[in-house]
Amino acid sequence: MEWDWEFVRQIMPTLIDGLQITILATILGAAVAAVVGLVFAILRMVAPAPVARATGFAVEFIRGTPLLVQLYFIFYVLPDIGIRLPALVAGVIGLGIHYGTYAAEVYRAGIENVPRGQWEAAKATNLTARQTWTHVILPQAIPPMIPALANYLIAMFKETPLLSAITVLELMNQAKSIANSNYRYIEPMTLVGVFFLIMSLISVFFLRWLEERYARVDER
Amino acid sequence: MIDWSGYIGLILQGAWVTVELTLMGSALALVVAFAAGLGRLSRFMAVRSLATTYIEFFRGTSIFVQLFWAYFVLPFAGITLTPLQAGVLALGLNVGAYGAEVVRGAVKAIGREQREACIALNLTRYQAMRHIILPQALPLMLPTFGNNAIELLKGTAVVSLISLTDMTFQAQVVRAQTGSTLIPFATILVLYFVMAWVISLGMRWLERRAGRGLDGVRV
Amino acid sequence: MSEPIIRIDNIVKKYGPLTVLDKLSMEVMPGEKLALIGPSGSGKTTILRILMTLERISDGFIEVDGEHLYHMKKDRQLVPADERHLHLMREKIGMVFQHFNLFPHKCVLDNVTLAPMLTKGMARAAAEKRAMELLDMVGMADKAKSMPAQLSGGQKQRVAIARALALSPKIMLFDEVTSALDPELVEEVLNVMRRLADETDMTMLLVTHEMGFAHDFADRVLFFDRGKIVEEGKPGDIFRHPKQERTQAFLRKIIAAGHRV
Amino acid sequence: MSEPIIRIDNIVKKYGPLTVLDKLSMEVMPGEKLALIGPSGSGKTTILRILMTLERISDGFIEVDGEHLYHMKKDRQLVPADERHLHLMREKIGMVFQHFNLFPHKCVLDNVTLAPMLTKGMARAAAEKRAMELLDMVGMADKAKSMPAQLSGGQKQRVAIARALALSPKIMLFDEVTSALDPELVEEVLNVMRRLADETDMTMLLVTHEMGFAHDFADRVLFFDRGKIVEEGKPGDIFRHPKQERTQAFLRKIIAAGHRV
Amino acid sequence: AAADENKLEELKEQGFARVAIANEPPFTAVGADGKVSGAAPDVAREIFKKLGVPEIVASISEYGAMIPGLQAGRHDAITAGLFMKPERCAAVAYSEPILCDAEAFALKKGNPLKLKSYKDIADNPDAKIGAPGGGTEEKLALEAGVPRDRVIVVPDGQSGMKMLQDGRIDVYSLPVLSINDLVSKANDPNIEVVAPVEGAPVYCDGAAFRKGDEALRDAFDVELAKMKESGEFAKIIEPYGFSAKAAMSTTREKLCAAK
Ligand SMILES: Nc1ncnc2c1ncn2[C@@H]1O[C@H](COP(=O)(O)OP(=O)(O)OP(=O)(O)O)[C@@H](O)[C@H]1O
Ligand SMILES: Nc1ncnc2c1ncn2[C@@H]1O[C@H](COP(=O)(O)OP(=O)(O)OP(=O)(O)O)[C@@H](O)[C@H]1O
Ligand SMILES: [Mg+2]
Ligand SMILES: [Mg+2]
Repeated sequence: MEWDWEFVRQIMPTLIDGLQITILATILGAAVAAVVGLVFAILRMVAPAPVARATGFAVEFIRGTPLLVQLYFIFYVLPDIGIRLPALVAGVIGLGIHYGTYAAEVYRAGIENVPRGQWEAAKATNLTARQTWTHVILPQAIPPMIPALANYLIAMFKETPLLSAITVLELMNQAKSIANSNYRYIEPMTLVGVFFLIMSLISVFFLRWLEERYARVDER
Repeated sequence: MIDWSGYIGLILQGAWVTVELTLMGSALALVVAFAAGLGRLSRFMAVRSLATTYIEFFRGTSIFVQLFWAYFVLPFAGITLTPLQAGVLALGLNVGAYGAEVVRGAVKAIGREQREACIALNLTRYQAMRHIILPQALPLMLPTFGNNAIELLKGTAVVSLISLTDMTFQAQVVRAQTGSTLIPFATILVLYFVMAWVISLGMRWLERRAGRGLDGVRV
Repeated sequence: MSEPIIRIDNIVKKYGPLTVLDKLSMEVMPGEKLALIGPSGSGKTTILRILMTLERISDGFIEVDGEHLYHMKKDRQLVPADERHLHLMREKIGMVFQHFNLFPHKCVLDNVTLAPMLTKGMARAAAEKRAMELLDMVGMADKAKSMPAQLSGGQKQRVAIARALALSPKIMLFDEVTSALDPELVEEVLNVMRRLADETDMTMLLVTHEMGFAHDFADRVLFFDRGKIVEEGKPGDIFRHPKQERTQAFLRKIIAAGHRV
Repeated sequence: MSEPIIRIDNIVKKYGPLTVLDKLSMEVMPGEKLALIGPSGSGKTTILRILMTLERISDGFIEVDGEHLYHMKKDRQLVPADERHLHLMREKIGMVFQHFNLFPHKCVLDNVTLAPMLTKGMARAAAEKRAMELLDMVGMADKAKSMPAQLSGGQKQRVAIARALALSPKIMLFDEVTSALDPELVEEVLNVMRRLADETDMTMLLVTHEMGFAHDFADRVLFFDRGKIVEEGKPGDIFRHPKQERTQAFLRKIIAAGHRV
Repeated sequence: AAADENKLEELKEQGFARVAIANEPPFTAVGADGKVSGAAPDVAREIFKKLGVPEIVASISEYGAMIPGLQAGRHDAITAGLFMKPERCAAVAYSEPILCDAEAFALKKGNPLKLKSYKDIADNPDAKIGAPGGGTEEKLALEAGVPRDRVIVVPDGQSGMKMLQDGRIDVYSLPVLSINDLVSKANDPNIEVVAPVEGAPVYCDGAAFRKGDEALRDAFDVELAKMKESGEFAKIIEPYGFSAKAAMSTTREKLCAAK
């Protein structure tokens, strides 16, 4: 089986349609994950013990089970209890909740990495709890989180092909559908790989930049 | 009415495939993680670039693409793998690329000071790596390796897309035969979670063993 | 001077099974300059941290400026202090740390103005004016716009002192403020502290291993060992004629290690 | 003693645009005890690190024990040394670090026996016998089975000294070996070093801020400033009657900071 | 492709043939014990037995992945109800026809959108059709002019029924017998079947072999013809609801030539 450039030219527009859906799902999923992660992190750090423990268990459960199965669950089981989500929405929610558990860890680590001396200095200068958070802790905790969060964004991007299992016509699904109707896997699959590789190489540079930009302020 | 015991049997068969994939994939991942992670720290430019290319390529493309490649495209290059081999290969190389960065990070984290002490004691690079750096780096790697193994376990669900009869796939089969969606999926969710939980228990046990005597103190 | 500004009454501090301070009592008069010395682990830092309310005590009472620190009156009873009470009490006390603990994301000036603006509601202009005076006093006015990362250890510590002074506390606590510094940078910080001791009537508590400085600086020296005050007195007496065996042993070691007394 | 054991000839060391050592030359005779003093950043550590081959030089030559350190002969020409040559040269030199750099995953005894067994192929029994003698000398024989994390700083440093001695180097380098220690622990390390200086004829180079100790220990003192040797001489001369302005200023600062000379 | 005359010998030696199936009763099915059945594999199993290959090993695959899998050497044959069509005939070597069926719709009781043909779906901008990816129905819908975004690729029959019940799609299209099987399993009074779909041809499948394995295909055909003759063929497929007569009244040649 030979590589066929003519075929490549022919399928490109369809693949680009798929890429757009992929990117849309990634962005929406990231937004959901950022919020869900914050909720998880806050519940785990400050909620009363039973709630915190339940949240901890939920987070562990979600992190310990495959996103694919979770997507099936959201898409095919939830309608039984009256929740019928459009495929893309179900996908975005699935991605968001799954990656929200990762974001929660990043938030927590970022906050815990602010040295104890900073909390103590805030106390010694008599700042209130709120002032300590807003003026001392968060401004130091957030910048180092950004590269880690961006890392998960990229990971999520690479997991969007899972949405094809719940009928979202993203890049992978378009490629499969092309492959299916033309009986050729080489070109569409390779192109999908190339798309992913290009996007990740771009994001590697973007990440490096982020890491430099938000490098830890190395003074205590 | 529905032969549930038979279907549970089917899911358990799938669970075994999932376990096999996870174990073999992890073994492969471990080997390539060390090879590529240390390769990236090599003195030789060629080795470094090779390792870097491998890592960036496998981290950059999606596991799905890698699976489909291993399954549908490699045969045209004359390499025909069974679905299980293709699954192990793709999962192992994919997770191995992430593991390589863990190895590299841990080795580098055993700071300059330890490496300088090795030079001052006239150890060769190999001796320093073998006796000083790796024994200290290993405990640092373990927690992330544990996470990677769980990621790999979750990744096995994807092989159902290349019709490997893993747990997720068998759940689909059961669903098609019985018309019930909730029961097979709820069952495998619990099974996956139990497997992930076993992995983290095992890793914690290893960490305790490896960390013995170190007490988390860097000198 | 009549009433002590700090009265520590039989306090106990435990970490789990470890008793760090054991029924300790002491008093400090307003304006007094006190040096706390003693071997490592004897509880010197712990006392300062308790006064700064960074740690709670396990038992006993502390009064600062006539008010209970860890207790407050409610319905004529003494109950454990709540966060509001602690907040009020902290106004009276400032602390300088061994590792500076400057806010790394704020420039020198902002480090000094932050707390007055937030806790006292000072206007920015007023806060900055006062901050510049303080920075001038510690010799750091020209670095007002620098970030902490750009400063040497001695410079950082002088900024930290200015930051603590900006809240005009009645009591200042200094915990080994020079021991994280390169030897040549020590002097610039000590000079600032000497001026402070001479020119203000703030009450000061100082933990240090610099015996020479403790000697010049303090009105009174307390020698700690294992959570107790073993000996106290005028610097001249303690350093030249220590009475207790443990004090003598400690000073001998320190002198042998090359520190001047 | 006729030939110098170390001959440093016009070496230059740069980090990017920064010239840290600027055409520096010096010689050390076998058995000599040398103290390197000078302000922070003057290049003292850099010299030791270059001798230990932890850093390469940018220009110049170094001979150790009659052989080039960073060059080797090949086809009658001097070419840059390869890893094998450096390996051979390192046998002559040992180093003790400011932060001990013990191997935290090995017990005290294994820290000391590791290198002799690996680099000299010593049998375990012989290596352990010698290690116990050395540990005994530094007063750490009873802790042979302890892990480094269980030791105090002073104890760690004494183990580090034993570890370096186990390879029987001709030259020992000490970089501020007491400055990471609590003041009371300094003396136990200095005592070990005094014995070492008295009892062996090893060549020793010592970087220190402990002027008192440098005075007692050294046959010769070199005063560094900005990558150059500004003044050198007998300890008594340098410390009592420094000739150079910069040396005087430095000593004045150090003394003011409470260090004994 | 270089002809591989020895393919059959190879299979005999290895003792089994690897076939791709779809898990779409009654064409193909997997029992609770994991045993493969359904009309297509049952026929293939018999024929391979007669050819001296005692077993078939089935792997379940998406329709679209079957031909690439065959080309990549992952399967020795496809026995899945993959209907013969000219493009497919160009890609693989089909046997003579085995299972024939017309197309059907499953839709909500009373057919609220009045859909009787793929054209009707194309004309109604609200109608969404579900079909297996890479299957005949997807193609028919696209060819009738249904825009891509109204043709939902459904991974399997059960998902299709579920999506229909949940109102995510308005029509689910499969061959008549498959739809009947699904609907009877779902046992849902709110679902009805339209069969056959107006204007859609009757299709027949055959066992599909790799181009180059024509020798194997021909041997297969010989045994198939014998079975058709003896009535054994009808005995296997008719219990599943297929008509042996339909398969015997047409030929590969006709089906591959049909527009
Ligand atoms: N958070 C803590 N948890 C447990 N033990 C603690 C804690 N903080 C201090 N300690 C213990 O309390 C004792 C007193 O400590 P402290 O820091 O007050 O001593 P110090 O006199 O300041 O010593 P140094 O001169 O070394 O600073 C020590 O034994 C120390 O190990
Ligand atoms: N790896 C490096 N990269 C860049 N500059 C360096 C590096 N190591 C040392 N320097 C610079 O070289 C100069 C000399 O450093 P060196 O450590 O030799 O000084 P030192 O005399 O030992 O000072 P100290 O008393 O503080 O230990 C300093 O200006 C230092 O900043
Ligand atoms: Mg202390
Ligand atoms: Mg130095």
